[in-house]
Amino acid sequence: MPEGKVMPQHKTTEKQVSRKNMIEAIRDALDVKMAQDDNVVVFGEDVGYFGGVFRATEGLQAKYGKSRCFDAPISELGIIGAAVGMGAYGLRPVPEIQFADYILPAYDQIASEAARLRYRSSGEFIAPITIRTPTGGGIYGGQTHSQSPEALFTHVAGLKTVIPSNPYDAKGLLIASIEDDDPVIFLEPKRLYNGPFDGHHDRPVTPWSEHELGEVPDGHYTVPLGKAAIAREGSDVTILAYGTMVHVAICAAEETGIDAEVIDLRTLLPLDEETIEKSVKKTGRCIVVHEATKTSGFGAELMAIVQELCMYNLEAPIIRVTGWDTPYPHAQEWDYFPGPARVGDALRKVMGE
Amino acid sequence: MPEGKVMPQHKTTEKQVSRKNMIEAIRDALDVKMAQDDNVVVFGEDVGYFGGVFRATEGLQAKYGKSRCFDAPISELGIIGAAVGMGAYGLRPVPEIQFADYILPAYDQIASEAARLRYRSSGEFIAPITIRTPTGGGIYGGQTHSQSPEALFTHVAGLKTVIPSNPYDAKGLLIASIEDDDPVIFLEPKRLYNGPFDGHHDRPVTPWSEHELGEVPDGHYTVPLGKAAIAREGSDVTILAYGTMVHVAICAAEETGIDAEVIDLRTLLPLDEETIEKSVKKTGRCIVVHEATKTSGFGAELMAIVQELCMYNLEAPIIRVTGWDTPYPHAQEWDYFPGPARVGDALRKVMGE
Amino acid sequence: MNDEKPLSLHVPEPSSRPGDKPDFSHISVPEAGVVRKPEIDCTPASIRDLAYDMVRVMDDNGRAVGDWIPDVDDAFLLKGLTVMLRTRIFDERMFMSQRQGKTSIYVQCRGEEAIACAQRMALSQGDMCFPSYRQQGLLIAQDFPMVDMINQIYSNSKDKLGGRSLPFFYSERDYGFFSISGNLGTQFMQAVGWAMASAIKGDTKVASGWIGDGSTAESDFHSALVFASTYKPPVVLNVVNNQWAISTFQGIASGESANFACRGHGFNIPSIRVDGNDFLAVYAVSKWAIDRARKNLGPTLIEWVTYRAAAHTTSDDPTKYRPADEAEHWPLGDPIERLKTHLIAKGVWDETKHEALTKQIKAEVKAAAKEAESYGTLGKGAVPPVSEMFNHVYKDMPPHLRKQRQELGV
Amino acid sequence: MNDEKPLSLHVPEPSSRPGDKPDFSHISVPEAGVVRKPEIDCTPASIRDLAYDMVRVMDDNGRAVGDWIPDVDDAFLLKGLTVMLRTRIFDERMFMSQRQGKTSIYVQCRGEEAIACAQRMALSQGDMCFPSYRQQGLLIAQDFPMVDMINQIYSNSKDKLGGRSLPFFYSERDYGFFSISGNLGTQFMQAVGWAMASAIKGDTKVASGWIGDGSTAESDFHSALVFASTYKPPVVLNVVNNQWAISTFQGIASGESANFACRGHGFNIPSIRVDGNDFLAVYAVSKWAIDRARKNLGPTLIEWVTYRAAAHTTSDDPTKYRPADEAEHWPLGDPIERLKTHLIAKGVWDETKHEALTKQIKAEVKAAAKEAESYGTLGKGAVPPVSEMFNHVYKDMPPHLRKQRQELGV
Ligand SMILES: Cc1ncc(C[n+]2csc(CCOP(=O)(O)OP(=O)(O)O)c2C)c(N)n1
Ligand SMILES: Cc1ncc(C[n+]2csc(CCOP(=O)(O)OP(=O)(O)O)c2C)c(N)n1
Ligand SMILES: [Mg+2]
Ligand SMILES: [Mg+2]
Repeated sequence: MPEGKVMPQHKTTEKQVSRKNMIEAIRDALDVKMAQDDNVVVFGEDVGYFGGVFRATEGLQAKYGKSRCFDAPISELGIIGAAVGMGAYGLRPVPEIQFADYILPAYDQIASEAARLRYRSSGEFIAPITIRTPTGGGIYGGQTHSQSPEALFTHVAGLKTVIPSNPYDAKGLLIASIEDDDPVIFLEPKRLYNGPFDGHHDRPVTPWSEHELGEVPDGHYTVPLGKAAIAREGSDVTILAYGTMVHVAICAAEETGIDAEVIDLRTLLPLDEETIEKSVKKTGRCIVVHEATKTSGFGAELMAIVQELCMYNLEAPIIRVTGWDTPYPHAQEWDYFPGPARVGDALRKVMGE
Repeated sequence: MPEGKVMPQHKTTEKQVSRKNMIEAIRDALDVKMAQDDNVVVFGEDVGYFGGVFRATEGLQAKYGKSRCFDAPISELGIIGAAVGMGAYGLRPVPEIQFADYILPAYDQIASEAARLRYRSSGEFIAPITIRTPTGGGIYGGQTHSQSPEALFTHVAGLKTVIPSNPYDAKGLLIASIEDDDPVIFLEPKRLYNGPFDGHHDRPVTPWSEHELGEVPDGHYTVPLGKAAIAREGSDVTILAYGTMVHVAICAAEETGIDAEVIDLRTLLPLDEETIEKSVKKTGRCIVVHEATKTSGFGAELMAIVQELCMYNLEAPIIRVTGWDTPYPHAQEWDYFPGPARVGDALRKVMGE
Repeated sequence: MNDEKPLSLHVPEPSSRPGDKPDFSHISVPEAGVVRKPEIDCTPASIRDLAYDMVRVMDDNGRAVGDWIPDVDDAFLLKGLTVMLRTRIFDERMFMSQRQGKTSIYVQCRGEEAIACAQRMALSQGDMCFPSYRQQGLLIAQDFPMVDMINQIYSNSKDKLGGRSLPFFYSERDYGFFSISGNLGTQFMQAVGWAMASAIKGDTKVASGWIGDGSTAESDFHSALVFASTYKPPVVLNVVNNQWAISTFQGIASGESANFACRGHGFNIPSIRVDGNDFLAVYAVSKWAIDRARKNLGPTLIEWVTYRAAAHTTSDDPTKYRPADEAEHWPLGDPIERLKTHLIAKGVWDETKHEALTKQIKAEVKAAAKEAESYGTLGKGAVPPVSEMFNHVYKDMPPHLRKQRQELGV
Repeated sequence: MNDEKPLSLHVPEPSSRPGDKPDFSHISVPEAGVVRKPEIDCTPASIRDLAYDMVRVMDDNGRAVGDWIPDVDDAFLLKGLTVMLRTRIFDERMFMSQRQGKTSIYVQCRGEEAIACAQRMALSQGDMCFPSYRQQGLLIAQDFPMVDMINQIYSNSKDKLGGRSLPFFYSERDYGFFSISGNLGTQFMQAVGWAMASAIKGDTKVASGWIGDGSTAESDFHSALVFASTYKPPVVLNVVNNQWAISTFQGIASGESANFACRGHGFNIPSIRVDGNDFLAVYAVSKWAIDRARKNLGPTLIEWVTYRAAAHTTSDDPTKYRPADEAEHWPLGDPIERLKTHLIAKGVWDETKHEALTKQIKAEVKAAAKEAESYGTLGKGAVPPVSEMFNHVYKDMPPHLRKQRQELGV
């Protein structure tokens, strides 16, 4: 991936910095918070002794003991329901749902309970829970290891929804989420765990160790919730993206030579409307990209917002590039996944080329 | 409600016609289908002997026996999971979820199972289920008897989502849904059960018996899925609405004197894009109204679609009038509910008044 | 294989419907005092029979008999009588208030007062209950100010929940009363999570989860048992079997021939079935379970056998689905009457005192209702500000919500 | 109350971890033949002990003993041996294929072959199984064409599921094999629904639901038991306790001291615990439960005690969480070896025949794999058309989806 105009999202501080992939950055965030605050507890399917199927919690049980990091029964409802009770007690639970596809059995405990507990009780009871879960496709995971359910959460008042696109943000956003007093859905694009995947599945992926955003400061820092980042500065068109699609968008910009400004939303709710508005008013054009199915996806909300904020500045209709309105297929994964070719086509179209 | 330009949505046929409220129309649809097809079974919490808390299934157990209409345990998951199994066997289950607010425990069985069974099995197993559930607010039902979860279903490929606004449509759409081979979420705006509620909660509601669309033909007829209706013809602005909001929108048009064309979507997915496009291209302006929370609501999708289809025809930004992004409050119900005043304001705004 | 007879679906039916003579012959009521009281560290396997039996302390003459007689004094029992009576009178008043349009909906717990009141009296300060919507006794047993309850019921200007929540959906952290949810069952699992937190922190606090017979069919009931059996946290798991969900009798949830106590057996959780209309039995078994929990011996499942004597809610008319006089035939009697009989038998109470107490409580309740009314009733008089609707969605109001609030002009 | 000791969280641990000596002393293995065989119309209460015991037919010398000896002939047993062996060899080949990149993921059922194979042989045509992902034996026991299975595993041009589904997620209606879902547990409740449908229609067909030990924690397990106990439909509820979820041992789901069979007790469902590596016991108990179902006597819950001898899937490395040699210490042995020993003891089988059979099956499997390969493998050679992705979302493709397909140009 050409480094061109890709924006550094942090300045190397005086802190010690280590090269980390995204899993290591996430594990580091958990470690930092568990060391700092003994109300932070981590649990979920296979997260204890084994350290999670993606190894995000490896070593935490050995370090913090079995009552702060432990295996849960295979009951997503129970995992989140327990977390709500723990949150009401005063803990800061960080449950893991093994794949975002498996969060639905817990949907009622999330949407009816965690999200509304503060409202119901005037803040007497809160659910300061961070639900970590791997999201998105690109690993031949088929219908049940590939889905992107973010829109199911952005529709629910009381929840925050966060999705990092690189190790630096992953750690900083995760620490910020754990410290947040509201329930946070923390979606981890699993295709990015090892490197900044740009959608070219037939090429080797650059590991994070060779990417600037794989430089992760040691110790405590936060990336604030509700603030987008400009992942690539540009002037022709604004691409609104998050997670894996940030890298696909950057790649499409480089490949088409269209000077797109790529906004990495980072937090979907609350959304950084200011950064979006500024960029679209500057470029006059907008593309929205996500992996989730199109209809009622978060892209619809982004289109609505851009239209509300920038209607008179738009020189062309906004285009959505998304997963198709089908379940996530297995063999046709790369025809489903919105790769740089499809984003490139949209770029050319929105530019009137 | 002035009858002015409100469009009749059906022609009285040669059939016998009875005056029915919406509950009676729904019960009639179930009765017609149960008589016609002994694969149709009806069950849910309190639907058997008692006939449902809204009385939609009253008398059906006595008429068709306990194995075709029966009470279910309070397990929405179980109710829908059973329906999936029954559908796979060859039945046409019509389960009732007592309130749409309580559908979330079944969300996984709906979104991961019913919606994908056909896809997974190449149509070898199907889930021809119609899930009836009362939706929407306006009855002082607070957080748990008022919600409008339609966007959680329109995002799921494989589902159809239907919402009638009057007895005639309710019966015809319900029969069509039961006959449809795909799973249908059939949302019943509970505030409309008795009459065409227009949002003026402080005035008495006209009963359906005095409304033309309370004329319901006896016996079998269908209103096709995927076809919107023009509930009021107009030329100034298009209002996209469904359920209770159809009547609120008509009322706002009459009250403001702005000649709005009110489209009653009737089916949200698949959506009748043709009717929408035609109307917005005619009026050049568009308002989207729903009761559900704003962010990631179905209104976002409608805005996105109108923008995709009609961007160059729009003379003003589309405006959404929706429930606020809060849980549904109890005491502030009428400040939450998007009534004719708020829709009227939006009408004036979109007209540049 | 084609000589098989056709299968048929079994659909359980209650023993009587409107027009029938009430029939509770399926409920066998053992003699009071016959069920043994095990040690709190007994193995679950050693007390399996207790899930099929029924712990009862008061006999038909109001005498306390058997192992389970709790070690409490007369003042304690008089307090129990008082709070049960207050709960009932409060309910009656609020029922009337709903009929008068002062609130949108109300639920009474008539006939079940002993369960919440006695268990609360066995719990300690700091313990946390996760109630369903029918445990107002948990607050009243602590002399919680009734006017505050009514403010919430009336959604008035002094409703501490700002009118956001449904009436009677209290939240009282300092009184160990978790915020009520309208979604059945969810709190049962949360109680287990709270208890796990207490154990994780090396605390000494106990959680108490509550669920109705009908709601045991919900998924949360299962996950609560799974997590409770795995982590053995300090939790009391209460199933209030009041025979009815809404119009659906308990047999639809229990599968008729099973009961709710024995659901614990599959999880190796000690499980006891108790006469829920017997204040002494409720207190004694609650205490036993709470002691177990507090001593790190883990969860207990209790089925309280009782009867929902009133309608399901003010929106319900039970004569549509059960004999109008069913309550009168309920074999376990009325909890207030029974404790009263016991106290009279003990010589510490009499009808005159009882009448005086009733009168006094009625006056208290009336005064509280009047006071609350002066702060407004649903949609009338002083009401919570509209802006309250936007509060407490998040800790800090995010920009989009602020914008919406401004759009509404509040 | 402040003299209490701090509480602590109990977190169950398996008896051994990598580096430890495998320890199965917690699994008590009763003598074969000692557990009685009740009548199929017995009351659940009368056989509660059978949930804590273990039905076993073959003794250590391969002799069949006791009440449960099934009434089957040698040919039947040889068929059983053959299909188990075929299942294992098929698995081994597909494991290799995954390593060679011909598919993305595969799961073996090594060590558990008896359960699916023997139960399928007890079911009738028209009965429907709702499997998890580890019951390939259900197909193989019916001589289902292996090449069709491999086509699906390879997501190739002859994959009848058009490449849409994950590998090994078969759907074979005509073979009584319900479409596999990746979401754990959901099918268990669906099996009950299917059985209810059979009862509603007055049919004679039986459903068989399958779930793993770990997955019993899911909500669907509970609702399946609730609905099964209420409506008493013709369903066999199979829990395959192979000791492990992924890295999580069965004690996290069962709460250590309980087991899965006894979960039925709370529902008054007859429940039996069985040696799942004993082909004769599996067949006999399956038959008993199926007969019950077919005679309208309702559901049966069966816990099959077995061991997952292979990795969880091809993505898993079990040496990270359990002793590498744990399988060798499994006290119930290997199902194929045990049936083989029985047949040899009976004098109808010998090592030479066994070797010949093994060789023959290997050749069959190889031929099937080769043939399937000629139709393509995942992403290589002939693959399903891209347009297949848009098929079967709905019965008829709605306009928006057609538009999307056209946008992709397929
Ligand atoms: C998830 C959910 N489903 C359905 C309802 C509707 N509902 C409210 S109360 C009730 C009956 C509950 O019965 P039970 O658990 O026995 O409690 P009881 O009312 O007898 O105290 C039902 C079905 C609900 N509130 N939540
Ligand atoms: C709802 C859901 N949660 C989590 C998973 C991830 N997962 C797949 S298999 C598995 C373990 C299942 O263990 P068990 O039920 O014992 O079955 P086994 O694999 O042993 O046959 C897990 C956690 C899933 N597929 N679905
Ligand atoms: Mg009840
Ligand atoms: Mg297992």
